[in-house]
Amino acid sequence: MNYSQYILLIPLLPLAGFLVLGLFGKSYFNKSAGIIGTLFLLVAAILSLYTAYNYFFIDGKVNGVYQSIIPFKYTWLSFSENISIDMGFVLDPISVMMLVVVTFVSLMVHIFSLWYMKGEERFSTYYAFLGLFTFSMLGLVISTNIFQIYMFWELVGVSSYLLIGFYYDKPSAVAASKKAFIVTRFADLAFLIGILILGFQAETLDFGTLIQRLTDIQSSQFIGITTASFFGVSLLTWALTLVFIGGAGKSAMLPLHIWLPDAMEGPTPVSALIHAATMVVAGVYLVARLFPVFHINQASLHIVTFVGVASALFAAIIACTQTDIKRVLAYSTMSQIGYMMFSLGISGIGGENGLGYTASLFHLFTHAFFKSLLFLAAGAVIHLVHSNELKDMGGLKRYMPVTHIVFLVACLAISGIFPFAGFFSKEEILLASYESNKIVYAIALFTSGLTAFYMFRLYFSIFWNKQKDLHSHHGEGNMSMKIPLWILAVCTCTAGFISFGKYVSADGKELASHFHILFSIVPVTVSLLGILLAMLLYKKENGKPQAISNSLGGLYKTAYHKFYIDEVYLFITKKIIFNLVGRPAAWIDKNIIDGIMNGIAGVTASISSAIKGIQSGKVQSYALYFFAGIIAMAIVFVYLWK
Amino acid sequence: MNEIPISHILFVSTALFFIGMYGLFTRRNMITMLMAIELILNSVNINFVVFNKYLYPDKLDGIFFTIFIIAIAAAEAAVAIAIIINLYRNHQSIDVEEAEEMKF
Amino acid sequence: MLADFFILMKAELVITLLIFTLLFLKIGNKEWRNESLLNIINLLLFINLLSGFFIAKEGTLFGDMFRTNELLRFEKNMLNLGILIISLQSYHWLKQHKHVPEFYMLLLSTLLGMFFMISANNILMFYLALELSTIPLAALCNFDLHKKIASEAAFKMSISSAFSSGLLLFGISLLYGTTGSLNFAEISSQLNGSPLQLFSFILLLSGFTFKISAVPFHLWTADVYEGSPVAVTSYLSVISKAAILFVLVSVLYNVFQPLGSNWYNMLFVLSVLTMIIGNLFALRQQNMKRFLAFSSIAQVGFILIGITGQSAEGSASVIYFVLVYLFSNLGAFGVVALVSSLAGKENIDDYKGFYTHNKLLSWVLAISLFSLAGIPPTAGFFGKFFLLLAGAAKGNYILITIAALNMVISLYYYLRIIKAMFMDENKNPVEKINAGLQPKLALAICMIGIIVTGLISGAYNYIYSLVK
Amino acid sequence: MNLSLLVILPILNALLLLPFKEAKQVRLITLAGAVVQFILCFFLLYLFWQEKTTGNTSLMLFENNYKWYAPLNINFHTGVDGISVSMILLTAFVVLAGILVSWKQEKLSKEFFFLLLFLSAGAYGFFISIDLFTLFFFLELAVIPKFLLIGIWGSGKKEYSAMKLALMLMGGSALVFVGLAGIYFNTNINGAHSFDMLQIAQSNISEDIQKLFFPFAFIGFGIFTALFPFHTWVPDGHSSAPTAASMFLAGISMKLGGYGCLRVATWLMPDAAHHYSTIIIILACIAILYGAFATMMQTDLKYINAYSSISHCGFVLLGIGMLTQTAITGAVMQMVSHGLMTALFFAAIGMIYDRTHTRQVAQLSGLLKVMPFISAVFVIAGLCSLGLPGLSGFVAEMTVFMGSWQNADSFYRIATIIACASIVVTAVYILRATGQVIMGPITNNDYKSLKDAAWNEKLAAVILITGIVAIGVAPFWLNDLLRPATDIIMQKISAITK
Repeated sequence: MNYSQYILLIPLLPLAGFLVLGLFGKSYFNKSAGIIGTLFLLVAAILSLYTAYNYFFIDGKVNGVYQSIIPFKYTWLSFSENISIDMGFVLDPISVMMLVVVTFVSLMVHIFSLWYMKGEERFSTYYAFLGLFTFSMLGLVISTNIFQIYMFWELVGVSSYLLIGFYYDKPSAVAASKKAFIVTRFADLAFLIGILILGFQAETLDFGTLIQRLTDIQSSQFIGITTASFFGVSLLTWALTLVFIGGAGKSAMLPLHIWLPDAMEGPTPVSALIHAATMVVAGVYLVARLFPVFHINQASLHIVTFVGVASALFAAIIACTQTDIKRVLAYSTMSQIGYMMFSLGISGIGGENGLGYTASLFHLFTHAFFKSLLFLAAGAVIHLVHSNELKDMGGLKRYMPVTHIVFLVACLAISGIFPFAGFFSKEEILLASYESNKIVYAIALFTSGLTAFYMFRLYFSIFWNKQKDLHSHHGEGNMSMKIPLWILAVCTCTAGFISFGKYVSADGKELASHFHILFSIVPVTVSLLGILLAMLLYKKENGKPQAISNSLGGLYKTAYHKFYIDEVYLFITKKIIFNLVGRPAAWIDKNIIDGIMNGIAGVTASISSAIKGIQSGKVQSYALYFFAGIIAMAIVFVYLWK
Repeated sequence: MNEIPISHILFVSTALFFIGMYGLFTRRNMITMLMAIELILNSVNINFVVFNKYLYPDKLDGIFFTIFIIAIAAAEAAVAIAIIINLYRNHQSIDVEEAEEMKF
Repeated sequence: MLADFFILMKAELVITLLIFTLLFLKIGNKEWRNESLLNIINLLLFINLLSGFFIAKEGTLFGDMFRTNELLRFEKNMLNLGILIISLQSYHWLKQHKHVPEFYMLLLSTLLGMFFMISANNILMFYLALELSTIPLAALCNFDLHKKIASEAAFKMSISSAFSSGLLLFGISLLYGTTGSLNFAEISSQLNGSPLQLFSFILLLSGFTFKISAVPFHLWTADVYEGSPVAVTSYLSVISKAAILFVLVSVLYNVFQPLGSNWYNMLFVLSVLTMIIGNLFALRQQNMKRFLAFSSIAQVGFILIGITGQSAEGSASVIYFVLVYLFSNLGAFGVVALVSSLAGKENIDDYKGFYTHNKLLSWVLAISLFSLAGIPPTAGFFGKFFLLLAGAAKGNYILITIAALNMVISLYYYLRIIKAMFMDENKNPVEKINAGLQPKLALAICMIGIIVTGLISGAYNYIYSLVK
Repeated sequence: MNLSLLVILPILNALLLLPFKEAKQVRLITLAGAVVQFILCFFLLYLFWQEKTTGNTSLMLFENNYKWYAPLNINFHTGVDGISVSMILLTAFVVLAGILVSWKQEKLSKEFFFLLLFLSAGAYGFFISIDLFTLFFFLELAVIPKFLLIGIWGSGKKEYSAMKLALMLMGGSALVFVGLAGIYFNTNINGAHSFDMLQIAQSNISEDIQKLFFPFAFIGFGIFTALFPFHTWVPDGHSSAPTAASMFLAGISMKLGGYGCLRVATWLMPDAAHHYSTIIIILACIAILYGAFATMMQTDLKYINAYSSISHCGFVLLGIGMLTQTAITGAVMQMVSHGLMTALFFAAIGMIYDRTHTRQVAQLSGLLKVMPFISAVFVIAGLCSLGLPGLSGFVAEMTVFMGSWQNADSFYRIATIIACASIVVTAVYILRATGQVIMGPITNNDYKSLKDAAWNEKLAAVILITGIVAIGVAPFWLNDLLRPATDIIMQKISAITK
């Protein structure tokens, strides 16, 4: 099967959508932009499903191992014989999986937005940006070259920026978009340096070759990168850590997560697409892509684990205290990505050891469905009540039955209740961590309970709790909103049954599905406890939550203020960078450097007026100067300087 | 007959030169300043004559030069005095310190 | 022999003829209208200029006192051109003046002196010619008889130049004493670098540098320039300087060649001083003429660098620069003369907003100033470049660096004028000036000169071939 | 093709303006000339490709050598290689856009366009020169028009800025002159000194001499391209200049310096370049970071862009200082990219200023609502500035980083990392400006009735964006254009590093 005939269309169709709508949308397609964008994406989604079918079931596998196929590659910019940026298209299990996820979720969001964004002034722009994002994200996942991934990495960043700032006349949205971009940019800096180190030490930027060289402990490149050290740490560790920082920035891992909650200022479908299902998992994807290299350098893998676990727990705690539903979901996303990260971190390669890897990507896969479902549902809710705050909600189940059900499904899924998708993937992660590191397992288990608690806190607070009367409301929405919700709900229910290990594993070989009913008892019980607690506290309107939060006092307050990390950042940027670096730089430039330049002019002018007395207007003194000049010359040139 | 040594005469001419210089620098009367310049020129004349007579007696270069200097000094004085007269018309004075309007 | 006499001294004889023609015009009975008189004179000067280009011969006269050759003829032609331009430019001033023939008689006398000076091959001849070119100038400075500052200027000029020629003569007398000859070639062969000779050379050099107003012998310049009529100022700053520079180059290069390393150092110091002091003073000037005086002092500093080159490139670049400088400075003075005589304004502040009513004149002045500042594509750029290049050939890069940086300072004050004309606001800018044919013609010549002598390499190449 | 056409055409065009009085006629003629020139430049590119693909490997193509000042061995020697061609193209883009942007120039429009054309002639001449004398001639030729453009048509403290710019640039060219004189007198081609770069490149100047004169040439040209600490003319000059002049200044004139640093200083004096590379890199890094931090504190849009130019031009110098082929290629790319990008930025700022009459960031807000096109242009320029892939800035910066990293020495690497760090700071100031100016609510009611870009402004922006995207999306053509040329420079450098 020749992929190249159509495969390029997958990323290019959204790009075409972007170009068409971006250039002409405003004037020609302002009404029809949604349909056009959706159609482009529909085709792309079908193509990627077809590709996935082809790859997984027809010709991806050779001798029981999934191959990476590169149907297309073009040298984009060559720096030297070895090092060049190529634009390529790689097909391997994870990229194909991501293709499907991205196009599918994006399609859902496109459809959902038809209703959600209707009547927006910049409707066509919105779809153009969605197209741009989808294109960039697809480009990212199909990258064959580490620099290609960096390019698309930046592009998704900018699309995210544009979409977060979509409501540009809201100052908070503007600030959020800025923050998101700058924080991730900071991480990208690390990524870039990591790329430079990896690329030059491996003498290639191509993923395949790079991984091959850096995992072969005989190769000169590997010896070079491991023996060279900087501050006593090997260059490989540096490089991988830096790359991971890049990934952590995009995936909102601690401590670079601060942008994600704020990013919820964007339109909710955008949050569903970018900040739940696709872009934020790019970090996971990146680590997965370079997994063999990470694996060979356990030090960096430990960092991945540590950051993942910490983020998972940390975010879950904060999520329990937030009252903005999108922020809760955002922290939940962060927490879930933490799961994926540490799952990668504890994984090995080959057979059972590779369970973490498979589990991580499996969770990525299922998470995409239920989290985007959650967001879309939340979007529907917000659309109805015109507020993000929990206090404005309550008892909505009678107004929006569909949303209610799908939200419940998603909550169950994320809490890891059988038979929803989240159950399967989470079980695998927990199992993998149980087998490799008990502490991680314990924390993960606790977090899982927290997850169930805060998700159901959300659920009960929105749909049960106090009965709010909405005097005027425009219903739950039309089909274009309901269809994506249903589809995603169905996926959430069924995706778990895919035996993911068959397709995606660290070494490309088949990995049997792991499902031990005995092992599952503990996590499910913990989750159920969490749900129960949430039900007790939030199903009916009562004073208990308030009482509990009061009794927790400082702890609650700290969590509510997100552990003051934002403030720390603000301090660093405002006080240190701006006041201690920027302001002095500007001051020095204006007063010292420019001052010197002006000073030269000033000194010249003052010398000029200081010596004006020579020209006294007295002819006799002129003659005296004349004579003195002669005498001086005579002394100097006759006697001193011959 | 004992000739006067050349150094004596040169001493005189040099003295004359500096006297003229001094006069030029210190006199406030413009006519006196002109006279001082004449002194300088005369010292030069003496120089020429002396050099010619003592060192290069076979040619008359120096003597001729002297004659020309005398003539030109006269011309110079004529023009300068004319200018001074005009200046007197404009300033009602021939004090050199009156003519210091332009400076710096 | 007689034919030789006429041909070799052609330039001088034509000038003499002109002087006598004017004399007869003056003493004749007929009352001439100033306009027609001026037109006639301009025509005569034009003929004079043309006559310079025909019938040439090389040779010496009067027992080796007078010589002429291609190069000298070219230099004299340059001066002829300059005097024609000045004459055309001073049309408006002279139109109202009572003493037109006298002006030209004096002017041409000095020119005659310069011609003899250029051709001099004997120090006596040189001295006589120098005085001939100086004494009438003092009178010319006072040509606006009723002006107070004019008589002050003339007084300063006459006293200073008398003093300087006294020192020069003293130097010559000592030189005569040590070498025993007045002939350039013989002097040259007798030079041995003894202290007395060096001292006499310094005195001699001071006489020269007084005329071209190099620091510290420059102090008279600004006052005289400011007080004199514009025509005389431009004459002083261009023609008289040019003539002395020609002589200086030939004297230094030919006669004092044996003292080359001595005078190299002297000129080095003088040029640095001249550039710096000239620039520093020019920075603060308010009067246009005074400003141009200091600017011309600074220019001399650059010219001295060219002389330090001590090579064919050096003297070629000096002569070439003088040509360029003639066009540029006369271009600037032409506009200043017009503004001075027709609008009665001489201060830089008066030039604020000049562009509003006088577009063309502004550009002329601007281009002239750019040329003086050495900005391409004007000829001034080439002139300065070649001067500095010639100087750099000696490997004295300190001098070149100082000079190059001084060009920046000089740019500042030239741009100040440009700024005043083009950028500054003024409630009463100078009204539209109706220049008239003659000054326009003069300015056109200058502009063409500024553009053509640079971009077309012919002038330099020709001079270089003559020098070689 | 006779390259002199590139110089003659704008000058003829400028002279042609003289008899016309109406602003309309003047700008039409100017535009027509600029369009012809634009086409001519593309034709040059086409011919250049054709020559190259047919296997012409000579150093310079389309050489013409006219005798000029024969006694001094000065010739009017022209020719182009890949670097010059790319610079010429850049000039063509910026000139055309600049003329379009100043379409509505009412005050003294004839003089304005005359000077613009004159300036462009200077730039073209500079880039085609092989002879150092003509190079210097054109370098200085381009200074005074800038002074006049800023001083007459500028805004703010225009006279001060114009004077500062003229004096500092002239100071630069004074140093260049000393450098050139040094080169001239220390080359000996068949017993004669030479200004001809091709000849000089073949004769070897001794190392001590190089060390003496390299700083002159490099700092001299460096002043043009905002070498720290001689960059102070940049903020004032750019911010006071009228829009088109800012575009020319930042887009073209600053490139003269970079080109000179590379072509004259580095190519002709490779030993010294190697010797001083550490200092160059340090200065470049300071310029990059310090410029970026200083930008962060600016409140005037033009100052923001001017300071960011200092930072971006730092990449050019960094690339040159790194002395690897990729880095040098990157430096040239950065020149082209920065030229287009900053011109676009200034165009956008100019359009905003024309409408709102303020450039203070704090006074502007929410312009996206009333002028979506201009805002989009502003954002694109900003994104290019912060190095978004798909736009030219990314390609150039990454090439510089890649090339810099090639030097396997921790000093170079740390320098690279410092330079890389600027991408974050750049993002900060660009987004701050964008966030305030383009986004947010409209605070000033007067802004609600403002009009979006007119056709000429749109066209100008589109032209520049086309250039930016053409490099950003498909950098390989530029890379292929530059590689052979930088290869030649590298041959001289690698001869000594080995």
